[in-house]
Amino acid sequence: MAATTLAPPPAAEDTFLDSNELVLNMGPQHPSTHGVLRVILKLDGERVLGADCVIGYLHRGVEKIAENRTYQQFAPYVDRMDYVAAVSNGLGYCMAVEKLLDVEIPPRAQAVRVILTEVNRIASHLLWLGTHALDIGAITPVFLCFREREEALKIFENYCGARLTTHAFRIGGLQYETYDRFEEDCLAFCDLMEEKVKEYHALLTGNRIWVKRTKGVGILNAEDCKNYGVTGPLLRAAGVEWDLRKAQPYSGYDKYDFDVPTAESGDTFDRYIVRMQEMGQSCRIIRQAVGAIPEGPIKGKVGKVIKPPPGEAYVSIEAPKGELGYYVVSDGSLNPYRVRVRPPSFVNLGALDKMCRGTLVADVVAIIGTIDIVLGEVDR
Amino acid sequence: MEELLANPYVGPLVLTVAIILVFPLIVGYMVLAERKVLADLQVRLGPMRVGPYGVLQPLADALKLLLKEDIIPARADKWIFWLAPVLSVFTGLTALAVLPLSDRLYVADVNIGILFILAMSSIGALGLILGGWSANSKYSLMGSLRAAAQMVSYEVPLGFATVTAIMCAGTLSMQGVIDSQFERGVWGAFDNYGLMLIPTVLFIIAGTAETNRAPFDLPEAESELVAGFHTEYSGFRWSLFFLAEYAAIVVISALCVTLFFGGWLRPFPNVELLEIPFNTVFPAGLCLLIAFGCLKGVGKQVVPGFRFLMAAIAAAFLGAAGLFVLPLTNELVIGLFWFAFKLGVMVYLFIWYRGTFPRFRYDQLMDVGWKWLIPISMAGLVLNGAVQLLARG
Amino acid sequence: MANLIKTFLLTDLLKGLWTTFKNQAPSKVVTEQYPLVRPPVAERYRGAPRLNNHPETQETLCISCNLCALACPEQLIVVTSERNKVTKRKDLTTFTYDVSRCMFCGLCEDACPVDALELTQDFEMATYTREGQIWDRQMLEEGPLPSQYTH
Amino acid sequence: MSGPTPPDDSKETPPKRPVRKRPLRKRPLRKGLLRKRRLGKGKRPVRKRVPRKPKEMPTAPWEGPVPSALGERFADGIEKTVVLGGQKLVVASLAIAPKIVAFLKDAHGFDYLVDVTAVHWPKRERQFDLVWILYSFSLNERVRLKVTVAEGEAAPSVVSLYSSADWLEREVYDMFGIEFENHPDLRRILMPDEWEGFPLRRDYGILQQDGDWVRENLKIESAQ
Repeated sequence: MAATTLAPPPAAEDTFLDSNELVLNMGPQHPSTHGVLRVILKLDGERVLGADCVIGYLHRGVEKIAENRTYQQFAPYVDRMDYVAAVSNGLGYCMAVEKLLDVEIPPRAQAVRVILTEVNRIASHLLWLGTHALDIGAITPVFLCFREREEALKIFENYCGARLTTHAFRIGGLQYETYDRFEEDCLAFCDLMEEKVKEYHALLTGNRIWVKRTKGVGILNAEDCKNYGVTGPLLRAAGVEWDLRKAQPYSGYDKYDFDVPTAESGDTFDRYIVRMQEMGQSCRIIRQAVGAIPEGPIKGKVGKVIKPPPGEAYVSIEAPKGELGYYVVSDGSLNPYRVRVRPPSFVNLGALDKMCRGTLVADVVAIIGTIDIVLGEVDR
Repeated sequence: MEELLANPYVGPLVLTVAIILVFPLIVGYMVLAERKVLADLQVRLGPMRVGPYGVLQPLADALKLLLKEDIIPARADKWIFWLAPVLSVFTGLTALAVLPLSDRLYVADVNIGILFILAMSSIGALGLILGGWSANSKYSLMGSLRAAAQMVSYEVPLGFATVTAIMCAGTLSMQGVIDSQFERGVWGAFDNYGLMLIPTVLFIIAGTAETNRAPFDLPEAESELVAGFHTEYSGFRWSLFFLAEYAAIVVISALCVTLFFGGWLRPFPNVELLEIPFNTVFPAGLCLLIAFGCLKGVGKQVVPGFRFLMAAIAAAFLGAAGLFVLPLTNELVIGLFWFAFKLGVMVYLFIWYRGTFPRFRYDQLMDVGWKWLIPISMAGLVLNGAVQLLARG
Repeated sequence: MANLIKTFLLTDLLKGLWTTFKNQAPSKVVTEQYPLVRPPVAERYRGAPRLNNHPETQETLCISCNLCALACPEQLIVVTSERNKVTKRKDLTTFTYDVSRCMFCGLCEDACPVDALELTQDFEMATYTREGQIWDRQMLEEGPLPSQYTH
Repeated sequence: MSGPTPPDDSKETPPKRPVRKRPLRKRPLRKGLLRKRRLGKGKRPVRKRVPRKPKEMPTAPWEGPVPSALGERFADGIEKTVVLGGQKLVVASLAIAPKIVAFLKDAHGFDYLVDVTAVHWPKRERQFDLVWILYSFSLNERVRLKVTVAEGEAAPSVVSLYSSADWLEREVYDMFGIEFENHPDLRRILMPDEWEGFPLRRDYGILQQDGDWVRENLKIESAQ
C-alpha cells in the first residue's frame, strides 16, 4: 500500500501551530491567485491570522536580459512584464530612454501615445473587473468584459499588428503611422464602453451580495498606503487624489481635461468604484485626444543607433496598476548598464498581509483580486 | 401476464429500474442544458463540437469520466472515501421514489412523502461531509465543514416553508397536495390571497442553498476552495457526486413544483375553456417549434452523420407533437409534460441565478439564513395560518 | 421605507437577472468558431515570417546585409552569403529563422532595408516537432504548408 | 440552441486558407532596391572618423530648502546635491543614509518610498551603488539618494520607516547580495531559496548557473 511508504504526519506538538490553527497553501496553482502566486495562509477556522506571499515562480530575469540587449532590443521584453498593459510598459521604458537621450517627442506621437495608453488602461481595468468578479463568484461579467476588451485589442492589432504584447512605441516616438479608421475606431470604442459600463453596474454595483462581499473588506487607509508604497487605484480609493498624470504630467497629459476619481474608505468596494470611474475618465481623455491629433512627424531626432550619454534617469508613469517606474543607468555603450523596473504590482502585493489579517478565506480571494496583480510583473 | 400486471410490486419495480437507468442520461442532458444556458447568458455558444450543436456532449463527458484514472489520496480514509459518493447518490435517487411524475406515473404514493424527501435530503448532506473529511485535504475539510453548517441552517427555513404549504394542503402525501390544489382551483403559490408567495420565494432561496447551488455554493466554492468537498475526487467517483448534486436539484425543484406550482396539473386546472389550448395546442406547438428548428438546422450541418442526427431529432419531436394531438395518448402523457415543463423552468431558474449572482461569504450566508430567512419564514407560517383560519373557517 | 421595500422585493437582484436575461439574444453571441471560421487579421498583423522575392524576376530581394540578424533581440536569425565573383555582390545562400523563439516584435522587419523580410498575416504555425519550428530559406519563401485544421 | 451558424462548407471541400497573395502591405517596395549598384573602382576616399565623445547628462545645482537643510544637518556626509537631467539626486555616504532618509521623511514629508535598488560596478573599489527613491506628496517632488556599498558590507534597513522597504530590500539582497541590517525577514524573494550567486551582479554568468540549476533540480539538460 502506498500509504506505508510515506513519512508519518508530524505530531501536533512538533508544528509551530496552535491546536486550532491551520496552514493553508493557496497556490501556486489555485483558481484565483491570478497566475502563479503562492500565499501561505495561517488560519484559525476560516479566519486569517497571517498571509505570507511566495513569489518568483514567473521570474525570468528581465532586468538581467536588459544588460545583454541594446536599448531598442529590450523594448519588446518590457511588454511581457505586465502583459495586460503592455502599451503602458512600453511607454514608460521609451520615456526613460528618451530622458537619457534628452530628445523631444513630436506632439503627434505624444497624442497617439496617450490614446493608446488610455485604451490600454481600459483594457487592463476590464480584465481586472472580469477576474475580480469571477473571484467573488459572479461568472458572467468576465465574458462581458472580454467582449469589450476585444474591441480594444482590435485597435492595437490594427495599429501595430499585435494584440497583447504590442511593442507599439519605439524610442523617440512611434514606428507606425495611425491607420485609416483609427479615430473612428477609438471613438466607437469610447461609445461602446460608456454603454457597457452601465451593464456592469447593473450586474454588480447595486447587487446586495456584491456590496456585502466588498464593503469593508481589505481596508487600507491613506496612511497605510503611503507606508506600504501602494499606488494607483488602491491609493486613490483611500482618499488620496494622486495620479502621476496630474501630479507630474508626461506625454502631454496636461493638455487634457480629466478628473482623478477618489473614494474614502479604501476598501474593496471603493477600489471597484474608482476603477469603474477611471474607465470613464479614460474615455474622456481619448475623446479629447482623438479630436486633436496634431499633424507632423511621428519620430523625434533619434538615430538608428541609440547610445545615450553616461548617466541615469528614473522615469515613472501612471500605469493602470499604479506607479510604474524605470530606473535606467547608461555607461555610454549600446546596451543599458542597468534597467530597474519599479513594478506597481510587486509593491502593492507587499501590502497583502496587512489587508488580509482578520478576514476570512473568501476575502483573501477578493483582496488578491482587488490589488489587481499581474504575476508577470511581480516576478519579472 | 395479467397477473403480473396486477401484482402491486411489478409496476413500481419497473419504474424504479427505469429511473435508475434513465436518470444519469437526464442528468447528462441537464448538464448540457446548464452549459448551454449559461453560455447563452454569457454571450457564448457553449459546446458545439460533439454532435450538431453539441447534443452528444453528455455521452462524450460520461465516457471521459468513466475512463479517467480513479485516484484515492494516500492518506485518505479509504472506506469512507468510497462510501461518501455512494451515500450521496443513494439518497438523491431514493428521494425520486415518491415524486409524482404525473397522475399515474409514480413509484410510490406514501402518505408521508414530503417528510421522506426532507429526510433523504438531510442524509444527503452526510455524504458531502464524509467525502470532504475522509479525503484528508484541507480544502476538502473546509468545504465539508461549510456544507454541514449550511445544510443544517437552511433546512430550517426550507422546513417552515414546506410546513406552510402542507398546512394549506392539509396532507403530507405528494399526490394529496396536488389533489388539494386541484380542488381549490389555485396553485399553492397564489393561495391565501397571494400570501403563500412568501413561503414560495423562501422555498426557492432555501432550496438553492440546500442543493449547494450558486450563489450559495460555498461547499464547492471554486474560487476559494478549489472544488470544496470533492477536491480530491476524480473520475467516476467525482461523477457520482455530480449525479447526486443534480438529483438533489431535481428533487428540490420537483418538491417546489408539487407544493407550490400544482405538480402535473396544467395552469388553471379548473377552467374547462383552457383545456384545449393548454393541453393540446401548447405542447404540440412547442414540439413542432423544436422540430422545425431542428429541420432548419439540418441544412447547416457539415457532417452527414450530424445531418441525419438532426433529422432524427426533428422526427422525434414531430412524433411527440403527434402524441399530444391524439386524445388517447394525450391523456397519458399530458401530466408528465406539464410536470417536466415546470421542472425545466425551475432548473432554468437555478442556472439563471448561477449565471448572475456573486457568491456569498460563509458568515454572510449564516447571517442571511438565521437572521432573515428563518424569521420571515416563521412569520409567513403564522400569517398564512391566521388567514386560513379566518377565511376558511 | 422605500429602501426597506426594495430590500424585501429584491429589486437589485432582479435587475441583475434582467441584465443577464437580455444577453440571451442569439444576435449577441460573440463566439468565433475558429477552425471553421477564420477570423480576419489586421493588415499590419505580425505573424509568420516570409522572405520576399522580386515580383517579376522571382529572385530574392534579400541582399544578405545581416541587419535583421543584428536587430533581433533573440538572435534567432542566421544569414549566410557568399561573394559573387561577377557582380561583386553578396549572394544569399541560407537564411534560417527559429520561429519557436520568435516573439514577433517586428524589429527585423523594421531593420530590413529592402523589404525582403516581412512578418505576414499567417498565424497558424504549429508543428509536431521542435525542429519544424526552425524555418529554412525555402520555407520562408514559400510559407508554411497549408495545414488543415479540423475538430 | 441559438447562435450563429457554422459556415456552409463541408468536409469534402476543406476550408481554404486565405490565398497567399503577394504584397499584404500597402507600403510600396523601396526605390533603393531596384537602383543599380555603383560598382566603383579604385579606392574610396577614406574619411577618418573621430570618435564622438558621448555627451554628458546636463547637471545643475539644486537649490531650495531641502538641499540647504540637508547640507546644514549632514555637512560632512553628503557628497553632492545636484539636479541631474532634471532629477534631484543626493549622493551621500552609507553611514548617514538612514538618517537622511529619516530626516527627509520627518522634516520634509517624503513619506513614500518609491523604490530601493542597486547598481553593480565590479571595477570600482566600493562595488555597489545603493539607491533610494523617495517621493513627497506635499511637495510633489522626487529625490534619489545614492550611496556606495562595498562587497560584504551591510547596508542599514529602512523597514522601520517604510513598510514598503521590506520586499524591495529583500529583492536587492536576492539580486545583489547586499545584506540589510535590522531587516525583519531577509531571505530570497524571487529566486529559489537554494539558489547560489546573485543574478544581477555584472559578473554573474547566466548560462553556467542555469545549466547547473536545471540539471540538479529538473534532472534535464538546460535548453540554453
